[in-house]
Amino acid sequence: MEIDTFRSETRAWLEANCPADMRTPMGEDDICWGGRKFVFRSPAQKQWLEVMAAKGWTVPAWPKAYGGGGLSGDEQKVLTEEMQRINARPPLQSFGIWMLGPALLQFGSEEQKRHYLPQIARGEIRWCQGYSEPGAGSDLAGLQTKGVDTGDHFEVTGQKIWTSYADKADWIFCLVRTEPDEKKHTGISFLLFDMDSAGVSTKPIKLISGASPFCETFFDAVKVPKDQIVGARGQGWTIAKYLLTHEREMIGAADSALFAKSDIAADAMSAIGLDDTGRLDDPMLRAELGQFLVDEICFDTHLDMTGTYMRAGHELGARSAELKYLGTELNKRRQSLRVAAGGSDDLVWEGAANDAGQAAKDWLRSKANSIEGGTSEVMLSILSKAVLKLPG
Amino acid sequence: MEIDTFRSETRAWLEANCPADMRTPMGEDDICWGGRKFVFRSPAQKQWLEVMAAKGWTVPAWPKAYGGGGLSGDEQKVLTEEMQRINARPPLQSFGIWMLGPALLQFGSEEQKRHYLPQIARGEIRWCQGYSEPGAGSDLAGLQTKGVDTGDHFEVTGQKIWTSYADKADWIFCLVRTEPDEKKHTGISFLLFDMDSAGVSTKPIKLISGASPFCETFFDAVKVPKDQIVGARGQGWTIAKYLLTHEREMIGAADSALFAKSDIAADAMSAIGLDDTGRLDDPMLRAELGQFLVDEICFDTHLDMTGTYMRAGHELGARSAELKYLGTELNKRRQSLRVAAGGSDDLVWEGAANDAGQAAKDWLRSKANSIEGGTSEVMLSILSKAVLKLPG
Amino acid sequence: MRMELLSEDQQLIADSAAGFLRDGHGIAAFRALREAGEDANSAILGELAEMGWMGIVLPEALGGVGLGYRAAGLIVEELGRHLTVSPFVSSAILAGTALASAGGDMAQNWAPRIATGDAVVALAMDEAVKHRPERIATTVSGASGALTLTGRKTFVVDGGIADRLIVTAKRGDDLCLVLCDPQAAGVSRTPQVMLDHRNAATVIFEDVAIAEADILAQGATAEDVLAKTLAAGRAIAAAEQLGVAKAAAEQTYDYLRTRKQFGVLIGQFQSLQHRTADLYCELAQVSSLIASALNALDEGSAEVETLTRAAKAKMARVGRQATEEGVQMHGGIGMTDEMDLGLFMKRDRALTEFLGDAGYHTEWILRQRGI
Amino acid sequence: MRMELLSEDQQLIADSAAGFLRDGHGIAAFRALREAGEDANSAILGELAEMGWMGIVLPEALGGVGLGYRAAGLIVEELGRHLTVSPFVSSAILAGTALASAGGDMAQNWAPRIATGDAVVALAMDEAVKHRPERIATTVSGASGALTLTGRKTFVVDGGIADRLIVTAKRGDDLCLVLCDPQAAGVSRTPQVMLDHRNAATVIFEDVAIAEADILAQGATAEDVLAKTLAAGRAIAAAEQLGVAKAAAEQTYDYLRTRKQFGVLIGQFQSLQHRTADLYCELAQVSSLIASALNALDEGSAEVETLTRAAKAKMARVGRQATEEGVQMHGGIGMTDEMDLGLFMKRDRALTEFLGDAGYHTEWILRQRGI
Repeated sequence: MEIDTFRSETRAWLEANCPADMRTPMGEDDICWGGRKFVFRSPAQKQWLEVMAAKGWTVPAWPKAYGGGGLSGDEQKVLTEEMQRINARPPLQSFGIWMLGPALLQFGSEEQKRHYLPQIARGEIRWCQGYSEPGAGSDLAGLQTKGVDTGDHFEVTGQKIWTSYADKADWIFCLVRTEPDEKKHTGISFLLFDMDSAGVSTKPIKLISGASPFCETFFDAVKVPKDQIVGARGQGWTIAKYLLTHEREMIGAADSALFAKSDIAADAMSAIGLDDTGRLDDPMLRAELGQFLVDEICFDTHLDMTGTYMRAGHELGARSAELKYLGTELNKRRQSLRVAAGGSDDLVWEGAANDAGQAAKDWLRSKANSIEGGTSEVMLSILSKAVLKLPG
Repeated sequence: MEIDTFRSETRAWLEANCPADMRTPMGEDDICWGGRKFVFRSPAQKQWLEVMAAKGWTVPAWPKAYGGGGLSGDEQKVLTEEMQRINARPPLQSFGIWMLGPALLQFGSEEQKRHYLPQIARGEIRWCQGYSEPGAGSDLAGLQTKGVDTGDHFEVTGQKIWTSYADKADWIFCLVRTEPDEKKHTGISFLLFDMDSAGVSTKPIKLISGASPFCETFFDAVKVPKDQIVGARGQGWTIAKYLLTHEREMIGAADSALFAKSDIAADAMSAIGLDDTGRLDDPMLRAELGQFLVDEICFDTHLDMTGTYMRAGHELGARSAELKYLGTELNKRRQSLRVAAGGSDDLVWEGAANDAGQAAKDWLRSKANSIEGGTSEVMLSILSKAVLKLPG
Repeated sequence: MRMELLSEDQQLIADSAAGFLRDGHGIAAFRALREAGEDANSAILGELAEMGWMGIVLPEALGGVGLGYRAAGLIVEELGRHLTVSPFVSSAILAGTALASAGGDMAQNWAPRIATGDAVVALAMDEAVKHRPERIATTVSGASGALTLTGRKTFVVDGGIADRLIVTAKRGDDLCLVLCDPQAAGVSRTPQVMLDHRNAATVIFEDVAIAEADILAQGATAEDVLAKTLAAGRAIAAAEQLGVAKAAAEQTYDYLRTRKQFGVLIGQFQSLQHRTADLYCELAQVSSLIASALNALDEGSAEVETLTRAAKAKMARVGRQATEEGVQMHGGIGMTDEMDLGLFMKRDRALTEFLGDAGYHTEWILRQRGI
Repeated sequence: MRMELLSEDQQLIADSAAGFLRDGHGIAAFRALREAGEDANSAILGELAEMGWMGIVLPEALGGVGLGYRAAGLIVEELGRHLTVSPFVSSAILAGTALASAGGDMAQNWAPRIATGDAVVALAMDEAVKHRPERIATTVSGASGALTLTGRKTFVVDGGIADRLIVTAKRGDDLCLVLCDPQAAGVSRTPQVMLDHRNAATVIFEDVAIAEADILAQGATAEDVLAKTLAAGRAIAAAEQLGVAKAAAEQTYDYLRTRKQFGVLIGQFQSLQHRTADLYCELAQVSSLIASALNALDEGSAEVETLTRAAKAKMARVGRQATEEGVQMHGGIGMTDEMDLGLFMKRDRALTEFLGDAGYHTEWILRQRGI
């Protein structure tokens, strides 16, 4: 069978090309985000990105013409499995891969695809996403940032919020109201521009976890050449909706880059110990953990089956909201259980013994899971209307 | 202190007058509902009703002029405690006591009070409540049953549903649309009439528990004399709302007549047994039971504190919805835990060994708790608007 | 709802099951049986056998069609949806799996009769009010040639109509699976009607004479056979409960789309929308879990125990959610016997208890994780 | 919200506490302390003492005002609402209760100093990551006249700033409460900043020389004193957590009334209305439970243990609900450090762990019921 050949070749290639340092567990600081400002943590990290990018395996599903690997669904699964087998780290992670890429593949011109996609694949340009605005929140279609048509370019003025790593990104893909006379949903365009453009500034937002992964981003008469629009004028909402679906799948899928998926059962046992019957010496916590474990097994099988479904060429559509909802609510429970198991040790902030309070920080961070990328409430409303066809 | 005198006198009187047979645990069939059709289960039951009614203690809070005991809040509490002390059964229970009485006391004419209240207090007339209609459900104000003004009486035509024990009641208090030209809420009147009137018929509704405590009730041109209206024409909605508050307090308060408050912990232990550490040999069920017990303790203190608050002369108002919601949701959990503890024994329907499947029947019955007297959803909506002042 | 890719064969089975049951074996039929006080529905057995369903998991060598557990799951989900009364789970799945796994003469004798519907075989394992199949007080004792079976079994589903019982017992420290004729001297059974209008029996064995040949399996083999049998039964029971829950949910979705209250469709109320959507998500993910458990049985995967138990545990919670939300969202009418919701709620309750509830299986998973 | 009838004295205390804390000791003050890296807020102690709060539960004979636990609960609820940092719970309540219950010379020496704010005394009892005060590895050993204290205590709230520590230890099989000077030779303490920006210390005792006179109570007396102390601490901690939860809930109600999304006020969304109303009901009933627990302490009722533990257990769940719903309903803005919700969430978390979480106390109630 061809797929077996692919597997053995992949295994051999990974064996030969994945540096030993790239086969160890990865902390949040070890993620390779790429981009003009990125500083590699080690030569191995740089080398791993380069060899994978050369094979197109930073984006294995994308066509080869755009810097991708051109792999089939089954081949992608094999690649994932073989990488997991040797604990190979992902060579590159980025919003370009997760979001802009899919949007360009679907809506971009051939020229745009050939220009932007390979830059993403090679980790040369780091992208951020300019969607939410202060005062809009979940109501994306109500956005106010305007792009005034001045002939050869749009002049963009306004403010975005929750722009992930805007202070570290090179370019932004951004929703801008370019057709002021159109209705809410049809007046928005999808623009791309350089964060080094004149008139762009960013300000990090401090979160309750102490971290600042998000920014407020300000645009003051930023000039955006007209060929940097994706799709047609006024098509921005359509593209954004398509992209939100991708984002939801990604957040729901909850890969290790987003959620610290520690072994809570083992953590609890080492922190709390067992009683005379060999059970965790905290019966109520144990019961809560039991319910969580069953739900985790359940969600994992669902995710797995959904992956197979999508690799067979099906679209999830509105049902991506289902994964987003289930996955993020589950992760909130995971992180709550983790700090409960850690007890007073995990209350210490920046402690030496508790990995600088990482569990508490992950717990606080997790509260945003059911807000970012569409709140749980928005997901449930989508499902009730688009899937269950309940009346508006 | 005067209250101590009252206590000792009450204790002595109860000791002398409460028959021994009326000091034993009471099953559902042992309730004394009174009324023209009621058949006493024993001479003791009849005697107990008569002596208590003579003292006005079937309705201790009502004024003596209307057949009540005229007791103060503190005295009522003492009477309750002294009755509980000797396990004395309630001498009489009825919708007349719980609902019509409070409505008449608030809205009735002096003549009506002197006529109807003593009949209720002595258990001579059993009342039922005609509120809900098919197609209206929670939307009481949308009711259709009409009362046409024909000069000296109203001619009532329409259909009610969920009329508790309509087939056993003597009279009905009933919401009827008498002012067809008024708005939804202001066209309704509160009428009283005899269930033996020409044109009244009832049909029991079979529930999933197998029991039929409710009826559909049909009115075909029933003649109701005009002096059998409580309050003014069109005031029915105001009276109904007042009464619903009383009903909610009653259902929330969950006295033993409504909810079988068995000792689930003891039941579970005898059905399942203990493990080597002395814990219930079913850790997950035990954990659920633990959460329930904490919530039960909590609700009991809240109910107790609310009782003190009301006896001090405060009105609960919309907050009766809080008791109704918490009390009924708690009872649903109680009954679910009870059947879970009973395991396969409690699956047997009409079994000899399991009290004719009583646990399963109570469990099924409890599902109606959060529907009858206003659904949990309606309660939460009331609270969000009337108490939290959230926007409409 | 289903995220799973079904094979053509599987899709065919699912469709034909839905069609067959809709036409004449639906909830109306269940109500008719109940009115008639008939809890065996013996008429259906021949039809199920004819379609090959009673031999669905049996290999051809034992008279079956060998289509496996995933296919059986598709059938039983429809049985659940239509509340169809039949000995499918007890005889075709539990006894079928036990006989096929044990092999030998007994399997040769009885499995083909199960497949043809000529015999119903039931599993007698529970002894207490909660499912604890590992705790067995029933014994096989005496010298070879003079063996007797003694004990008491409860909640023997279809035990009242079975031609043979597979009884779990201890012979010294060894587990035994004994094939026992309920007509034999010393056996007394008390059939009982359950709240879901199914038949289950309490069976007492008093010094019942058995032969060595009646012992289907013993010791480690018996442990394996029983584990396989229970795993299969649990995944299949979960699939049946899924059918019940889906039917309850679909009636509720429909009600929300059509019922008016306060002048609007109740499906317009956002709090009901969100709760319904949550239920939908839970049903979707438990569908995947149950399918994975059944696939694991067919593949003989190492994950069989974990997945079948997780499926049974999770389905108990989702089934309760589906039926409780159904009744609550229907309001008073949902409490009446006239509506199907109460029937779903009762069936759901019985299926939760059958072969272990959420707590029992969650406990196992906790133990497996070493805590 | 409160269904309880307060006495005139109690209402006076509640009002004056709210006023005092609003004016200069509110959340702005907390943020300023945090910016300054100051976790002791030593400035407030004198003010609290002056108002009589540090001696609120101490009898007049010990320099207190003897207003009791219900009054203390009204104060601490306001401390919770305003996130005020102070040694009120550790010193006035825990140490105050321990000293007053134990009586004797130590109480005469130290209780008045607690009341005047001249000394802070903290309780050192936890040894593991979860609160299990009954499991003590710390020992008092040696012959009378040459006694030493050895062990390790964690999560000693205000342990870093305390002038004395009341340490739980075992002397043979006897429980001992030892009053120990943290400056003594052999004591080393590591103060730590917690996620709620409170001070807690890990304290190690290595052969610390103590006198018989340092033993506040021993044996059955010590058991009684500790039980009383913990019961009081739990009810008071629950009352503080109630204040935190109410503040979070009130900010959320306000947000729902004023924030627009999709062109409407978000408080118009029914699913948020229902969840908010549920939260309101939970806060209302847990208020009654906490008040009952505090009243029971004042009355010396037999229900003290049950009510204080139930209050701590229930409040942990309601507190979590209030802060989580607050963040979720605020959306992204609720996750920012600029808003108070994150501060409430962190404080709520720490209070849940302090003196035993919901699981620990629920377990006790289960045991008490014999299961």
